[in-house]
Amino acid sequence: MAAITLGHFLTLGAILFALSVVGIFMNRKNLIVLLMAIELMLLAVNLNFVAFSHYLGDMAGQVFVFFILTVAAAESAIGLAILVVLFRNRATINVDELDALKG
Amino acid sequence: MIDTLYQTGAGLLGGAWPVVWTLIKIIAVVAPLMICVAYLTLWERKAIGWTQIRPGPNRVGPYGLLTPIADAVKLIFKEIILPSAANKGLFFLGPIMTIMPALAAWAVIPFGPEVALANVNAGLLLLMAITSIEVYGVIIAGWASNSKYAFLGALRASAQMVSYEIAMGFCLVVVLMVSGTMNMSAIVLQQGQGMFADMGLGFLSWNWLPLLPIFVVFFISGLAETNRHPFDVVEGESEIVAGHMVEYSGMSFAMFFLAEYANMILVSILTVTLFLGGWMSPVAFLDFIPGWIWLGIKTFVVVTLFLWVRATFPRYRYDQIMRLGWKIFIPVTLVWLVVVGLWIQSPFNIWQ
Amino acid sequence: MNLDQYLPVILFILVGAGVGVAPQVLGALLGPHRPDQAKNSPYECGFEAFEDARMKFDVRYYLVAILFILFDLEIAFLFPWAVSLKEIGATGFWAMMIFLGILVVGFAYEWKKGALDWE
Amino acid sequence: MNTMNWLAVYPEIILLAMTCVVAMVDLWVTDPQRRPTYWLTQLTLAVVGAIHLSYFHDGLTVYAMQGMVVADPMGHLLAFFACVATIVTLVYARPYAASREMLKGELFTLTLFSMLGVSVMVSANNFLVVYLGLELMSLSLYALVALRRDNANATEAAMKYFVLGALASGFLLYGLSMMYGATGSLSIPRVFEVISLGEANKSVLVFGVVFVVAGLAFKLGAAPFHMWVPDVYHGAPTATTLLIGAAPKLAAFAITVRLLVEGMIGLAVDWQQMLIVLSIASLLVGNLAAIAQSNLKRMLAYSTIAQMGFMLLGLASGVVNDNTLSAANAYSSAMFYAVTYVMTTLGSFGMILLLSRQGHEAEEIKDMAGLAKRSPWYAAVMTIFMLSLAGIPPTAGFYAKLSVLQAMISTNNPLYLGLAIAAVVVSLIGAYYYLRVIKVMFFDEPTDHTPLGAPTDVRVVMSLNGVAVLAFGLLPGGLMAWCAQAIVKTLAT
Amino acid sequence: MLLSLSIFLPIVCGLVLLALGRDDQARAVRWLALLAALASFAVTLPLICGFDTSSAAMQFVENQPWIERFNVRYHLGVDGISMWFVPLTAFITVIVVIAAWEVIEKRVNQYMGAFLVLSGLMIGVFSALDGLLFYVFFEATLIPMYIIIGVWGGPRRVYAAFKFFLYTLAGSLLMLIALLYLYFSSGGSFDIQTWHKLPLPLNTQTLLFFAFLAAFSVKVPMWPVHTWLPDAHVEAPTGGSVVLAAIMLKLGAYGFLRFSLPIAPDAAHHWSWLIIAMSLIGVVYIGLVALVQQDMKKLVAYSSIAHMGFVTLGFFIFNELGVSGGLVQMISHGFVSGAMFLSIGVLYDRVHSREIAAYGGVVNTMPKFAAFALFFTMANCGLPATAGFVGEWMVILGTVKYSFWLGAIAATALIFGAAYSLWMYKRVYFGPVTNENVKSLTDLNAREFLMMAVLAIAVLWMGVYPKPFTDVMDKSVSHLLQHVGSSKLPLPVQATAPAVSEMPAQPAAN
Repeated sequence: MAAITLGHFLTLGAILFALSVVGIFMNRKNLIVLLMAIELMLLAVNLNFVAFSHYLGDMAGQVFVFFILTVAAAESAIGLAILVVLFRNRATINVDELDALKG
Repeated sequence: MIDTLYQTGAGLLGGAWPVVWTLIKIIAVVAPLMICVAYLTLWERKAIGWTQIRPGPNRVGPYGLLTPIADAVKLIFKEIILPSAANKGLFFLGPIMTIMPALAAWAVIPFGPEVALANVNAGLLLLMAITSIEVYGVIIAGWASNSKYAFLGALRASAQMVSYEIAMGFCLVVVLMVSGTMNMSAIVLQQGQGMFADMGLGFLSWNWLPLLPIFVVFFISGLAETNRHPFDVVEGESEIVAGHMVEYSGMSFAMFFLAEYANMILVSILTVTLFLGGWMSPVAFLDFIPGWIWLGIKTFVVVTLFLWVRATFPRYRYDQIMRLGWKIFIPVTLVWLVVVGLWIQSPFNIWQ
Repeated sequence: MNLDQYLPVILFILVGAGVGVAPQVLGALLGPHRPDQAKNSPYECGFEAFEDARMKFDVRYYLVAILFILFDLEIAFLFPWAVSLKEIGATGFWAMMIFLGILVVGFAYEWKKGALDWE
Repeated sequence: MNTMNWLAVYPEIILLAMTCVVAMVDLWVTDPQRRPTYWLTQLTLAVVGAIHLSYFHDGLTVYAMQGMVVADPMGHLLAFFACVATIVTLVYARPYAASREMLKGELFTLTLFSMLGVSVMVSANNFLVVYLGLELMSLSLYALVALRRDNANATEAAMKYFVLGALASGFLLYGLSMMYGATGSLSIPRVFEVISLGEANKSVLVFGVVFVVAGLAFKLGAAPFHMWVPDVYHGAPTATTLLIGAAPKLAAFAITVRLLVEGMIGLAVDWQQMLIVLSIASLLVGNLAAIAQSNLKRMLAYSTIAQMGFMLLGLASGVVNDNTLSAANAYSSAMFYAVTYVMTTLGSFGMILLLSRQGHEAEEIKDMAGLAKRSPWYAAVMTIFMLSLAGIPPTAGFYAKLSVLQAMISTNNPLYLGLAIAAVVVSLIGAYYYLRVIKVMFFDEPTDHTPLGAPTDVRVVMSLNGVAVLAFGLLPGGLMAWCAQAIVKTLAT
Repeated sequence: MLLSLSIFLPIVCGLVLLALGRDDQARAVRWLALLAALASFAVTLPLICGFDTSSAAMQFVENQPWIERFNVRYHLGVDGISMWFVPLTAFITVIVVIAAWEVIEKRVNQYMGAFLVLSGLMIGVFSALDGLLFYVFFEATLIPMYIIIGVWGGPRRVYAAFKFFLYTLAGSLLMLIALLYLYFSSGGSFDIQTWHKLPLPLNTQTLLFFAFLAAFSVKVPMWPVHTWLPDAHVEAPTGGSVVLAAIMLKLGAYGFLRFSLPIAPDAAHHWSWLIIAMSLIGVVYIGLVALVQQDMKKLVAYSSIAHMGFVTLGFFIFNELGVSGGLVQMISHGFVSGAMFLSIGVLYDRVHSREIAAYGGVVNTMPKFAAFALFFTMANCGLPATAGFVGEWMVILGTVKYSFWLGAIAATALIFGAAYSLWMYKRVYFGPVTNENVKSLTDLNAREFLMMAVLAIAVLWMGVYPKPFTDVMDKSVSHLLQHVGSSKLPLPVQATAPAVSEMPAQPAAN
């Protein structure tokens, strides 16, 4: 197998991260996609941590990943909950239609 | 003999050989499994028939032994109906996502000491990961069908499955606590140690006894996970016909059917591996019988237990199912988890 | 990292998918193909389908999903702890007991709030 | 570093235990006013605050939980102020919440959890702890914003807050992962060491710092990462707005110091530039946009952006020409700024709460009309808050601005001198819209002549709050000395 | 203690009134306010008696630590330059309270309270010897004034109040930067007298000079940043206008003497042409503008700007006559402009119009009042034997000494002053009674007569016997000029920087 270096992991992480940021900012349709983009972002970070952790031979990074995973789950739980109440109030989860708050 | 085969193959194909060799081994697992599944359906109908004092299928072949073959042939030639407004790709994907994990999970099941396709260290974790994918198949099928029954059925099924997955997860944690490893083979081997095993009464050293509540919870959760009776509201004919599979026909439907039975066998063999000593013989003087036979016997017993339960119990109501999962199993497992934890900390620790 | 052991797993996943694909293809090829409107309409006990099947559904399913995520992650934490329980000794044990204690508080909260009731 | 030192984290332990107790107790409380829950919450906060204060006076720096946590004077002082801020918030929020079906156990539990998050953040000594504290706080706040489930604005605000908050966490984490990769450690002191030894890969470090700063800027609500602030402040129930606007700002300040100063002071040149850009942008955006607002909450939200910009200027003037002599001065000025800001913002949002009645949200600036005739005392108190935000003596806000400007000027660097001038010029714009509120209160005719009614505790606390802002304006010395002491001792270790 | 008392007695009384007073007790509130104002004035009288005219040093000094972290001190004291403004402020406050007696009917306690607080704050500005303390008082005066204009003002009061506040704030924020810079370069001190001794390079001095200029020129106000003043005056209630003209404008002029000149003397010399130019333009151009005003209050407001132009002119010609003249002009303008606005107030209270055209022939219906008004108008255009004459004359003499042509221009400005003042007087008071308003006017009542009389006595006294005022100033002014005359540029030979080394060190990091 061709050697996979740290750089490869980091590049992949960066691409995923960029994708998620683009997903958050360009997405004009569906809030669920937004939540997914957020998850993707955290996964990109996790990839970074695991890669670094492996190449540094230091477990702390992987422990961090563990915590990020948990927090990400809690985050998506809250995100979904908010989404549900939002849908009940607005009957839409279209990002473009969330414009009641303008000043 | 196998060694010779391996050597020859390695010489012939070089680098690609390990892959081919693994494929051969996989087929060696899958093919019998498929046969088992096929005949499990027959066994189920027979067993239930006998419970209800009737003969069961007996027309095709001697004692109805060709019934599964006939079923298969029939299903192959059935039309696969694609309902209008269904998502074509997802409709096709649903069955695949259902059958795939049911099969892939077998990769880490140990059939004997050192006899597993992949003797990975995180075996149990992998198993949990793969079987969790099962839910996707259900959801995708329900969504893709564009039918209310399918949709509701899928929701019910997935809610039920994830609920019991938690109880199941806690059970696995308790098993891990006492075994100290996630490697399936090691979990089995660990059960062969202990006071009773030294006395030749290995079956008393297996996990089922000290972890009895967990064993019970695990088995019942297994029933619920596979949507078997008495937890089969998913396909409760009287309410929502066949649940997420209602729009499927022909081979697509067969895939769900296959998956359900494959899962049943999988859960059974898992129960055996985790609680009933895997391939080990229950008592020392029967050690001469090969491990895979023991494994087969035990799995058969547990599977039959599934059928027995089906034949015996009436169906649960959905709210009862959820209550059982959340309000009884989770507390029970939690308490037992703490008890076992304390037990391990105490001087009476039997899992050194 | 010994990844070699995972080769069978990947292959098995592929084979599993293959087992899913092949019969369906086979069925599609061998079976008849005579669709009509009644046959293709979604099954609704003989009635015409009168609204979108992907309808709104009970919020309790969301609740179950959310609870599942949380509990499943607790289990994810318990896994490594359980494996190494014998090495980490009393400190590790009690640390997890605190964790579980908080978990139980949350569980009791959900219970009392009725999040676990289906009715 | 390698001990548990339970004593040092007693406040957090008590807070956690009591949060669980409150959550449990509330399940059996039938009183619609939630008195037992409320008083238990307040008691907890008071006790925790008192412990923090006494620890602060001990002035010790203790590493606890095997170096994951550092209990130092800065942390204790900020945690103390956060406790006080939360107590005050709850006092203000209770009548409001009661009339809007928000007075549930969750309000208190989540508040305590967010307070726990703040408490963890301010004493974090490890990236992991920073992150956990941050998320604990943020997640509680997301839920708090959505506490009024039937209110469309609140839920929309919650969604926006959630998405952008999560984005911020993502940025911060990405940056932290880079820092981890470059330095090989998650421990802040170790990161500091590696950076100052020059062993780390500079480009990776700088790359990481960019993301860390961006993440922090999101959390602080500094432009151009401010877009959530107005919507969230506006949409959230005012009681929650208060919770978002008060203690979390202290926490955000704390992690900024922990990460940037304690961990990455070696890269100060890089992050200071970013902070300067952020602060200028915040000052401009915040002040200019605030002028156009007719909604008081929105206006205060934009003003928050501007205020944070000003605070960042203090943080940005610590290290100039590789000289860290003025660091303590600069950071303590920023801390003082944060503290006084919180004190003032509590009062100003508290006043909105006070004005709101059953079924009527007094959020518009015009709702303040003629307050001086309806309730002269509250008008006077609100005037003090507005003047403090505008930085007019003799209010606490003036000294906050003063100390930041002082820190900038004492760098003796033309750039910073120019910045200081720019800052005061922009804050002049700020004075305009704060004055407008005073104008509305004093010069306009009220539409409703009834004096404001409020429970005694709210009246007392509101008055104390106003008097405090004024008193710290007349005698700011003590508070300044505390902040200086905290920062000096913290940086000394 | 005396100074503290003069500052805080009115402030405390004002706050008490604010806190306790209600509209249904307006009568009690008025009497209390008057009592407070009189007491505050009484407290300042010992300053006049006890002041040692033979010394240029600060007197009645109080010096306590205030904010230790920044080494800010509660440092008060007066010298010859500032001494007179303390009693003047207290005196004007008494007048204002009396003037408002029946006129203000709504929120009396707030009105009275605001003026009392304002009075204390202004005294604070004049007696602060600590830079930050000065700034705090200087800024704090904005708040009550803002409220006074905004609440009790005319139709465009909101606009005027904002303009007043923001203009002044804009200038003073730059001053804040300058103060902080001085704090830094003096090694951590806010003491004004320490700053006086601080050697500074020319470009620094220039920057500081302009920063202070920004603050003080707005406050004075000098052309071209004077535009807030007419608006503020026109919209403010009578009392507000009186205080604004009589005292607040002096804060700026006083600032020049306390900060600009002694701290940046070289820059002051270097840029004096600019100030002189601005002052002269102010005097001449504003004089012309005043001529065309239709509104009495606006006219007097412009005349105030012109008069303050004399003050700044006097300061920046750097001779004793000019500076003392400027100071005397400040005091006399305090009385005269106050009286002018009060006169307008008397008319406005009766007719509710300030348009010159709305009057005519007032002398027929209000002979006593017309006599007072004539006297004050004369004082306003600098008739000998009135207060207005002394200061203007001294400044013009000083200017002539400095440069004949400048003096000539300044002198012509006097003619404009006479022109617009007298023309206005003619249009308002003389001639036949042209309309109903004027016909129904009633002459001064006892309260108004009292105010007018007191002010008239003061104006007359200052015009006839200005010696007590100039005596007090002499030493301080000559000391100041001596100080300003010597360069503060740090010379390489003169390596000693006396003050710096003794200063407490900057709080150091780590």
